[in-house]
Amino acid sequence: MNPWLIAVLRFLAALGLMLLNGVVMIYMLRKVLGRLHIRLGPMDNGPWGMFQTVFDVLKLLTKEDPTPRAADKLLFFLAPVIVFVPSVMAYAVLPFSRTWVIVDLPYGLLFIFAVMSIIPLGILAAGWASNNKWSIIGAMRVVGSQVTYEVPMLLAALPVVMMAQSLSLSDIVAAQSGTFLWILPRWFAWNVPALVLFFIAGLIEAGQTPFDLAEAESELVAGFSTEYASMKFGLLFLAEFSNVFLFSALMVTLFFGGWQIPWVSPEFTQPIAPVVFMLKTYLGIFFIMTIRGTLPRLRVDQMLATGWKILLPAALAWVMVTGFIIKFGQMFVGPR
Amino acid sequence: MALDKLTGEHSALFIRSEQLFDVARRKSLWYMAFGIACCAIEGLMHASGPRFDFDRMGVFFRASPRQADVMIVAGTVNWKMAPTVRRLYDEMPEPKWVVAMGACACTGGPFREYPNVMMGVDKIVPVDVYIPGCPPRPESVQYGFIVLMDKIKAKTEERLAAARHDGR
Amino acid sequence: MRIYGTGILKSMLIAYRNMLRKPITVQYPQEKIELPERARWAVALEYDEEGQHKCTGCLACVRACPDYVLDLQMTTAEDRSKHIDHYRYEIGACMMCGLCVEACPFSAIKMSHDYELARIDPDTLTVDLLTDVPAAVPKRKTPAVEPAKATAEAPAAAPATPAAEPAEPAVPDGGADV
Amino acid sequence: MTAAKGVLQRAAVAASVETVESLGAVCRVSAADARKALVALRDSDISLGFLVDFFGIDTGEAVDIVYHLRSFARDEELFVKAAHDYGSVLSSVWDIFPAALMPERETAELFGLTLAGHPNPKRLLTTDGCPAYLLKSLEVRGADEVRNRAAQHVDPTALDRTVSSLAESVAQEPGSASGKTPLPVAEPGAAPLGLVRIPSGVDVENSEHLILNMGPQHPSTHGVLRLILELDGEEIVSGEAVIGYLHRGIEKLAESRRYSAVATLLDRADYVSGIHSELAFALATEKIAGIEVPRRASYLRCLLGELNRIASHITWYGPMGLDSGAMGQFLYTFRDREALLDILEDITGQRMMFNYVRPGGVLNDITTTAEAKIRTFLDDFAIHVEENAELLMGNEIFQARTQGVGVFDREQALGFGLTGACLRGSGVDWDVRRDRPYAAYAELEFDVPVAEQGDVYARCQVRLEEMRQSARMIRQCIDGLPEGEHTAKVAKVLRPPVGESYAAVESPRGELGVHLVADGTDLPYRMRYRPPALYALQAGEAFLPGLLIADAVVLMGSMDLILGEVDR
Repeated sequence: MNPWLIAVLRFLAALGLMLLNGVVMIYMLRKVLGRLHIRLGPMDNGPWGMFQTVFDVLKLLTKEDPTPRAADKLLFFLAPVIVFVPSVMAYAVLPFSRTWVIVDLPYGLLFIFAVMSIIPLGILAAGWASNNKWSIIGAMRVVGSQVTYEVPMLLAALPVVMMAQSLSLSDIVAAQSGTFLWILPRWFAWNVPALVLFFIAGLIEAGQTPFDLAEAESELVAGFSTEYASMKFGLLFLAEFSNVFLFSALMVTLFFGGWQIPWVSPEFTQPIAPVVFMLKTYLGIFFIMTIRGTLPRLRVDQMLATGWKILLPAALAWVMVTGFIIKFGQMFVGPR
Repeated sequence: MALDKLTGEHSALFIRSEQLFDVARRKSLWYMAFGIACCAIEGLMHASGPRFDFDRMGVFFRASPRQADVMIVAGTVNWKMAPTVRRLYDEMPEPKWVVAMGACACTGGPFREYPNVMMGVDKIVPVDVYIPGCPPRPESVQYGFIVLMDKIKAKTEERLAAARHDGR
Repeated sequence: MRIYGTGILKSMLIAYRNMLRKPITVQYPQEKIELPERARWAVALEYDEEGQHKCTGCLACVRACPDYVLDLQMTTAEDRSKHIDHYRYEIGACMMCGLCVEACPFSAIKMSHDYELARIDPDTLTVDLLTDVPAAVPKRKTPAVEPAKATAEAPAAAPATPAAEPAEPAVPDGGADV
Repeated sequence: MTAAKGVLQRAAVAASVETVESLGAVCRVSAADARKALVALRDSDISLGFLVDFFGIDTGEAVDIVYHLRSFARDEELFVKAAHDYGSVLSSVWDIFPAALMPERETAELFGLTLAGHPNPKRLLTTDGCPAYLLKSLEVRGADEVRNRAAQHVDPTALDRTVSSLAESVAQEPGSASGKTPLPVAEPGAAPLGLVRIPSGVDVENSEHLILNMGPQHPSTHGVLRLILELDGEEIVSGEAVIGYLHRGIEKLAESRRYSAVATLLDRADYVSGIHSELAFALATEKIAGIEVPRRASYLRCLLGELNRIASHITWYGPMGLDSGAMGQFLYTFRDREALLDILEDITGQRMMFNYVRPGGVLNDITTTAEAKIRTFLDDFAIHVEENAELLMGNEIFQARTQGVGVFDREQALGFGLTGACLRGSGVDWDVRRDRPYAAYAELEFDVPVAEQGDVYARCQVRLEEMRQSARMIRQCIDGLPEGEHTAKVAKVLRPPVGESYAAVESPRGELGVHLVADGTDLPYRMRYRPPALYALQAGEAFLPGLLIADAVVLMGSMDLILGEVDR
């Protein structure tokens, strides 16, 4: 088959997956928040309000799309694209099963980090191009938080890489098969400090409560997306949810054994692997959403302090500790 | 032109898609979180609170006017407020609707004797649905939204009927 | 000494506990909350057993209304019988305070439980409670005359029909000064 | 009273001091001497150092400016009145009593006076070109005008022009052509009460910083408050609160409504705790008219007041969570509020605008269904309030957001005229319910919570504890409800004799006072509504510099502003 055709098909697969995910997740968010807040969430449109987000997207497609007079027209148009595309690209390396990977890069983890670091650029562009004070403040907060979370997040993922001895996400998943201590699944989640650090840094990355400073509704109206209407706003909104999905999927891949079911042989799991992977990811998303519905938000200086004063030193220290543990482990039990 | 026949203003495709979008517009009315006075508590806070839960009907709040479809004018508008209301209305993208909630927004209500108060918000923005009451119950507001949905549907149907007629 | 983060975990636990509770949502168009007896919504006419309105045109409600919401125009014939030309109620400005009902000596009006008042046409913000009907005769003064009177007049006590006629700007009247 | 006379004599101020029935000691000074008299009264041993309220009364010959002073130490009150000619100069006393900052601006514009010596003498409530609304010579719209709605014509294009000039309106001068008067305190260090800056507003034109307009449409301003912030990064250099977007003339309209109908206006002034404003007006009227209220009515007033207090604190507590980002808190508290509103609707007939407390008693007796509902509510609420306390107050993130933010110490709180939970959060033990008992509070048992820190968290603690105490009082009221009438015999059209009175209640936001002047007719001559939230707002405004945007949101949230009450 034509390699170009395959590339296009792969891209479309990633795009379709992301759009579908976004729509499902927004519905899920409204439903989860509804139940969390002792109400029902969408009910009237479709069975249990299932078509609610479909209607929302359709409506956004037909809305007028005004560009503010003072805006930077080109950047204003480009910014949602800059935010949206990296999200699609990152889907390419997620291992849904042993074979269901759009592109199995040997350095997949690095690729995801590299791609995700483009997103704040798009948000900065959105904020600056809008020429709105709320937008620019929100955008600056995102850029500030990027420097805060990126290094700790990478460092928190490093112990996993050290344990798996690979940067490829498929290899990391494979390294988590089987059990240890006879009963526990061999997940890297047992490296609890790394998990916690990764989780906190990931919350900042995905812009979720308590670190949702970029579009802190009660402070900045709608943050960087204040001036965006219609489907441009829809893209920003979808990209945000896609980030949450990516973060949750990454967490599942790195710490919770990816598509594998504990105590079940990978060969046996293979046919339903994507389903398992999605289930695990959505469980993570559910948890993030409940946090979003409950916790207050930190102040911007407190967030920066969390990043620089706690996450970064702790992550550095834990990389060293993990290194020692692995080295000593190899000394006593031999190489795995 | 053949293409025009297929996708133009009077084509079946256009009418069908327009009907679909009309449903979408009706089912997803995002309102702007813009409370002015007492009515804001009933119409915005309680209506989206746990008991009445506006989210059920696909009515959801956005803080930015750019992302809103409906402006609920919930309270007395005076001369100081009027330019802001007008400006927020102008900032909303089409198609947009205005719901005048409560006696104050409808006619000036209990304060209409005071010269600083506007006698109804329809003096500055076109109002689609009036909800009397002081303040109206959250259900009254939800009923108002149902009325608004019917109005949107009727408008679209009228327009499409005209298009069908012209196409023939 | 508290470990940092226990408060956050507790918050989450409370949230999950609430998640398990039954939602208190009332799905409005399908199910409705029953209003208490005293609930005050739009003003409506009270009718007697024969379906006759009880308004005598005493203007007590018009004077009691702090907002000039009620407007009653009537003509008095030579035999001092009153004829109500129109009894207008500007529902769009009413704050449902109930002062008019408190003031009415003949309980001719009541605060109804009708709260579904949304409307599209601004002209319907003023509704006619009564148009062109003879005023009821005060019951407490002349109880004997009342039945004869009721049979004599046409059953014209038309209930409020908002769309019946486009209300013009209300005509000022002198009787409404507070 | 004689002490005040002595003080004024020593200060060489010509003053007459007399006792007015149902009001108290009134001291009359000339407009020129007012400043001197106030300084003397504040600094003397009777230490009338707390400005309760500042307002004007149009007597028909001149504008009486009333300074309502209180001494917490000696538990005394004094009304200082100074007659000002129409259109004359009102010299500011904000450096003596910082609490006068906003009331002075408001009084000056509504009575057509020129403000001198004020750091920010712009119009407060109305736009330029508005007449002096509170003057007796200005008529409100009559029946003909309001019934003919179509006749009021507004040209939307005129509004567009206003929109374009909206940005400049920030820097607009007051009605007087003279513009800003030189500041009495020039250097920033000399601001009273240890403020970072004098609250002179934001200099939009000459600022090199980012000017941010927060509101009137903003999710966290709880209505239509507008904050103009001068930002250095995210830090606030100076801030100004612009109000008046909800100014609808409640004080003016009260002068054209019968005593029984004023409650409908007051409900809408403080729209989340209508019972309290109704009660304050009813108490003031009863004081003048000398009406004795039956005991059952007093208990019902307390009961409804406390139910309403919880409902009001809930509308503060939930949005407080929302301001700090905790969405769930908002909805959990509203579950309780729904139950409360059901009870209130059952008793009074409406969910928010009760029109229930009337001079002489209350409108209706309690219903049996309401009683049952109250008992269920109290059981539920006992669980929910603890959950809420843990969910938000026990949360480390919320603590980090609120502790040490927006600190007022004792002196500052008193100086800005704070009352209620804001004052008690700063360590001043003062509660109108306990110290000036009204209704049946003398017979009820309750604690007044006080916190010392004076920060946002302390105010939250105080309000949370107040909710628990309210629940306690409701139980007492419902268990010990005395038999009897629910209202005294009052004439249908009440005509109180000529007189003046002041009645204060402890509303959820603080001391809510109604200063009523009656002239023997069926309409009040002047009704002054002391808005506790206005005083809280100006304190919040003065403490904005140095905070971050997020802090400003939390600080303003903690003051529990209800803009209907601030703007009236």
